Amino acid sequence: MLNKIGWKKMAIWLSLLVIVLYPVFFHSNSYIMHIFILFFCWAVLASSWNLLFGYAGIWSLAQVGVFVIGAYSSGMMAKFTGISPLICIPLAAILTALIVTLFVGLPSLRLKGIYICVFSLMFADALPSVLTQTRKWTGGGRGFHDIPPLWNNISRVHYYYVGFAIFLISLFIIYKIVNSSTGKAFIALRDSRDFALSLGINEYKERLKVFALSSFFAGLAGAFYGHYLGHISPSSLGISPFLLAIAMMEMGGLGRFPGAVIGAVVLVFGSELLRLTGMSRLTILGAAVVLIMLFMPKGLMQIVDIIDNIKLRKNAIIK
Amino acid sequence: MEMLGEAMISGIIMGSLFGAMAVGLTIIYGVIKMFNFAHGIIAILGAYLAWWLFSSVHLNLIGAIAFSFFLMLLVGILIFTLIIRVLLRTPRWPYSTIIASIGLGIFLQNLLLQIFGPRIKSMPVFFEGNIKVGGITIGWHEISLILIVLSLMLILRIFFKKTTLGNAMRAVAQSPEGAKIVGINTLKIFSYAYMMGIAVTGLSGVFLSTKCYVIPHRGWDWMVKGFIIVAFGGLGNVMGAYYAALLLGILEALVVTYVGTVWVWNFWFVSFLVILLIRPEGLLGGRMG
Amino acid sequence: MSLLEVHEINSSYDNIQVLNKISLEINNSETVCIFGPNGHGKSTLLKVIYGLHRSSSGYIKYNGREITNLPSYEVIKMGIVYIPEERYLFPEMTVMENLNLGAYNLNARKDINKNREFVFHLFPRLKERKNQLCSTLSGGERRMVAIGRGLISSPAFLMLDEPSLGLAPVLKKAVFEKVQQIIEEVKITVLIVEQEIEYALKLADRAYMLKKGEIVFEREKENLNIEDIKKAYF
Amino acid sequence: MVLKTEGVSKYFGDLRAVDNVDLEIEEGEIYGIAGPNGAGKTTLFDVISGLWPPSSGKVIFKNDIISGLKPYQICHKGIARTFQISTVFATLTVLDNIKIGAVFGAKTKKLDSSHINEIIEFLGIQNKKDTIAQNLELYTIKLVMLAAALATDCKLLLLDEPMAGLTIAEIDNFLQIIRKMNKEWGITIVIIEHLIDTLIDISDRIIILDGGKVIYKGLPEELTKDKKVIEVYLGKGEE
Repeated sequence: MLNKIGWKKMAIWLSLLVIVLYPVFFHSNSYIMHIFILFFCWAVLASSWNLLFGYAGIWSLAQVGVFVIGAYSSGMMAKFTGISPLICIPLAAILTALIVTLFVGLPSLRLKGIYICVFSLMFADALPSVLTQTRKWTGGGRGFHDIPPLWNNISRVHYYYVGFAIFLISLFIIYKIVNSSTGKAFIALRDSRDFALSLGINEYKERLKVFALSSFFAGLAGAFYGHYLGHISPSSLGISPFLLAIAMMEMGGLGRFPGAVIGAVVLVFGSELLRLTGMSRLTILGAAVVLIMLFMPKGLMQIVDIIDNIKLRKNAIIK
Repeated sequence: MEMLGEAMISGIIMGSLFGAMAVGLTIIYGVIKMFNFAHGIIAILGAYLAWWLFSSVHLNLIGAIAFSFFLMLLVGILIFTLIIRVLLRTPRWPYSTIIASIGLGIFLQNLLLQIFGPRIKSMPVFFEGNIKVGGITIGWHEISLILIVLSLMLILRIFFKKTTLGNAMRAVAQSPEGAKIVGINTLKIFSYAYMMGIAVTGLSGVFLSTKCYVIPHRGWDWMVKGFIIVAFGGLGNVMGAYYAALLLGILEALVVTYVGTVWVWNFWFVSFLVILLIRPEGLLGGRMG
Repeated sequence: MSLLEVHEINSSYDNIQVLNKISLEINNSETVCIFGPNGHGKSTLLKVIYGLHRSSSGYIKYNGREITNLPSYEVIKMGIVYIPEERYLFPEMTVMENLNLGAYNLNARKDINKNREFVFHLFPRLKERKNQLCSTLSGGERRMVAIGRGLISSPAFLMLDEPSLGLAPVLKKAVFEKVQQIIEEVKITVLIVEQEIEYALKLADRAYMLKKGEIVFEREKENLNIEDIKKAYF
Repeated sequence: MVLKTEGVSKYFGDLRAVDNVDLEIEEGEIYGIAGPNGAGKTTLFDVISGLWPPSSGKVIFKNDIISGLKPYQICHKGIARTFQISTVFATLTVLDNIKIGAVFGAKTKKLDSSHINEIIEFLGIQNKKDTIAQNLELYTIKLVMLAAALATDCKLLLLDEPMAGLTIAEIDNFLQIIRKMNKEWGITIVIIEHLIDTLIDISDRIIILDGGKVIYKGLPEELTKDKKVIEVYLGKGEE
């Protein structure tokens, strides 16, 4: 019976069960719950980046910028118009996708890989100065404060479940994209570009589609993040979140589906641990990114492959 | 008129300095075809090493710079052997070298921060005093910087044209297959080019630190500037990077003087867009000629 | 003892097995030709000998020393030189710089002046154009540079891959005359892959026919007959 | 006439890879192309299928000018091609490989699984459907490439050395498949093949390219008697 369900499905259901039940049993420990909520945001961000970078091979480095744009636009929308954040969040995600696709996607998608890197990095680099110059509305360098909560008198448990819902929906859709014809088209383009083109794949259109979708999810996570914390500042555009996200994507396994989520688990909880021990997080993270690339180029998903292989061999022996 | 003159001079100075930095980037790209995302931090590292040798070890100025150059060669070979060489063997090296060099850059940045602290470091000027030419004041130090970078470029030019190793590097850049056929060990040439690129970059960092403040996180801005210069001059084109840097340096100084400092970053952004849309192969063509 | 011994070499590109248990021997001061239809493994064989492409099994010995899968910068030191069919010149370098790079390996460096003189004697045209960039040369001139660059590497054993490919008929003739001249004046061992069968037969002491990655036959000059070769082609 | 090229040329720098080629391919025929290495055969295919735009000249497919269109647009018009090196999508299954052609290549954009099954049965790869392509042997790889091309609902199929590397028995099978596609499915076929005897065997008409130029155009039977062709393959010799 156990064998039939498969260990991967078991693991997924088990972890979902833990997440669902955690607040029920450990209601009092809101610190861990806080970290869980951060994990939901980061996992969506890293997964959306992985969709773009790992699957579609679009080397954009602006994804954290996209996340922050999502946070600012939803926060500003809710604060200035008074519309319920529950409506602002998806609206902001759509707006973010539009802005980013227009300013980064359209110009850069015709470029070659390395140019996209530099171009998107410049875009992200330009954001803090944009915020400074629009200080009147965005709060400039001091950040944007008093972002309305999702609803009045909301508790952390509620945020926890809303975050979890966003996490589930986003990942489900990303999973669907990866396994849809669009996802296959990117694998096809990666495996053999000329053949893929001559079989009728419109590369530009597919890339634009993925660009918009991945910006949407990054924006969505960002918007929720802003409302949860109640404030957002340009420091989120700094090197530390950027590195954290890139490390998640890489540690889980570039271009592997739940990889970025696994990377997010390890790094969100790991970096909290590092924060507690007071060690220099960035030095260790920077070194970790290099070391993973060298010694575990396929990321933690490699462990999944190894277990699969062992299972296969075992089955072969039994037969 | 004097304003224009001073803007031109300051443009040439900054152009020379950033030119020297971009040259390191373009050598590495030209030969290995990989982008070094840790580039800015490498320049900062060079500056910090020279500063440390000068102010803590108390070497004299020339000694500190020379010794830091030597140390940067070591850093280059270390990074190449431990990281780049391993990654180049994997089929996805264009991906993995980007991510690994970002990681390396952040590692080095924070290492510097922990060792030397967050205070701004800068090297002393080489020569005190200044002269007045037609109403424009130029410091001797600035003149010496322009001349030093110019002679560095000449030395590099002679190296690439006249020496066996320089020719081998150009050969690998232009046709790796052809290079293998004439018996060049391409991996070895990669390592030399990387070492050289890193050392020149470190040197440029030392020069930069005599003109502007150096703190570790500035490296990322420097790197992006370096990329734009390299894209302008043609990927892998050494002299092209120098000329492009002079041109962009002068234009930047004009923007600062006549439009305003706030617009500088937008100016670089637009320049980059323009060059990408008009001539993606750069103004002077891409191959290491 | 033979100078070069190729023993049951297998090699493949992607999934396609290109060489299937190839064995051949080349003696000192011999000129050997390999014929065969396009895409049947001739160039691959030369690349495998030169260490530019891996063989999956079998061995290659040169002067009794095993050189299987040795990188080309090691192979060239022993005096084996390969002149490829795709020219692989350095386009943004001058003719002179291209030629000088032929002497990159240390063994060739000491003879560079002598060899360069010989190349200029063979191709006076190159001397006229020595300061011109290779990207500005005509097809025939590029072929001269490729051959010249190979000769400056001081070959004891020269592998030529279709030296006449893509040249106009007059130039083809000229190239073969030059190859003949090289063989006579330098007295080296030559392995040549060629489509121009009649020209090649005039040079060859012996020939192999390679089809579908296998040696179909091996003949001495006396027994070589153009009709047999035609039959193998069509 | 289904496909016509008018003075098509493709230059790379000063190399004339394809030089002023005129072709007229009739509906329903098998059209053979041969020539030595570097004659420009594959480049000609690249130009027709849109991977490279021609430097000059026109490509006309069923009265529409298609030169200058993007590869996917040309594919949607009904031209499919295969490649010389075995370029399947190595990490996808056989079925997914074929689906790529069906989803993106066919104009309708609707996945017609009965059509896919038909192709799979026709090529006899039913039991390989779920195999990852990189684990296949060469012959099946070639069939998968063919299947993906067929799934685009093509009217004209360009085959670039489809039989390179196959054994004699496999070549015989493959030739039968080509004939059947041509007769029963009504697909016009242009085929590049090195082995002259095989090409003569399968083609209705043949052209020979050398140095980018057409040096022979005509019936297969007369090919081996043509002086120029013999020269190209065996050299001119000295007069």
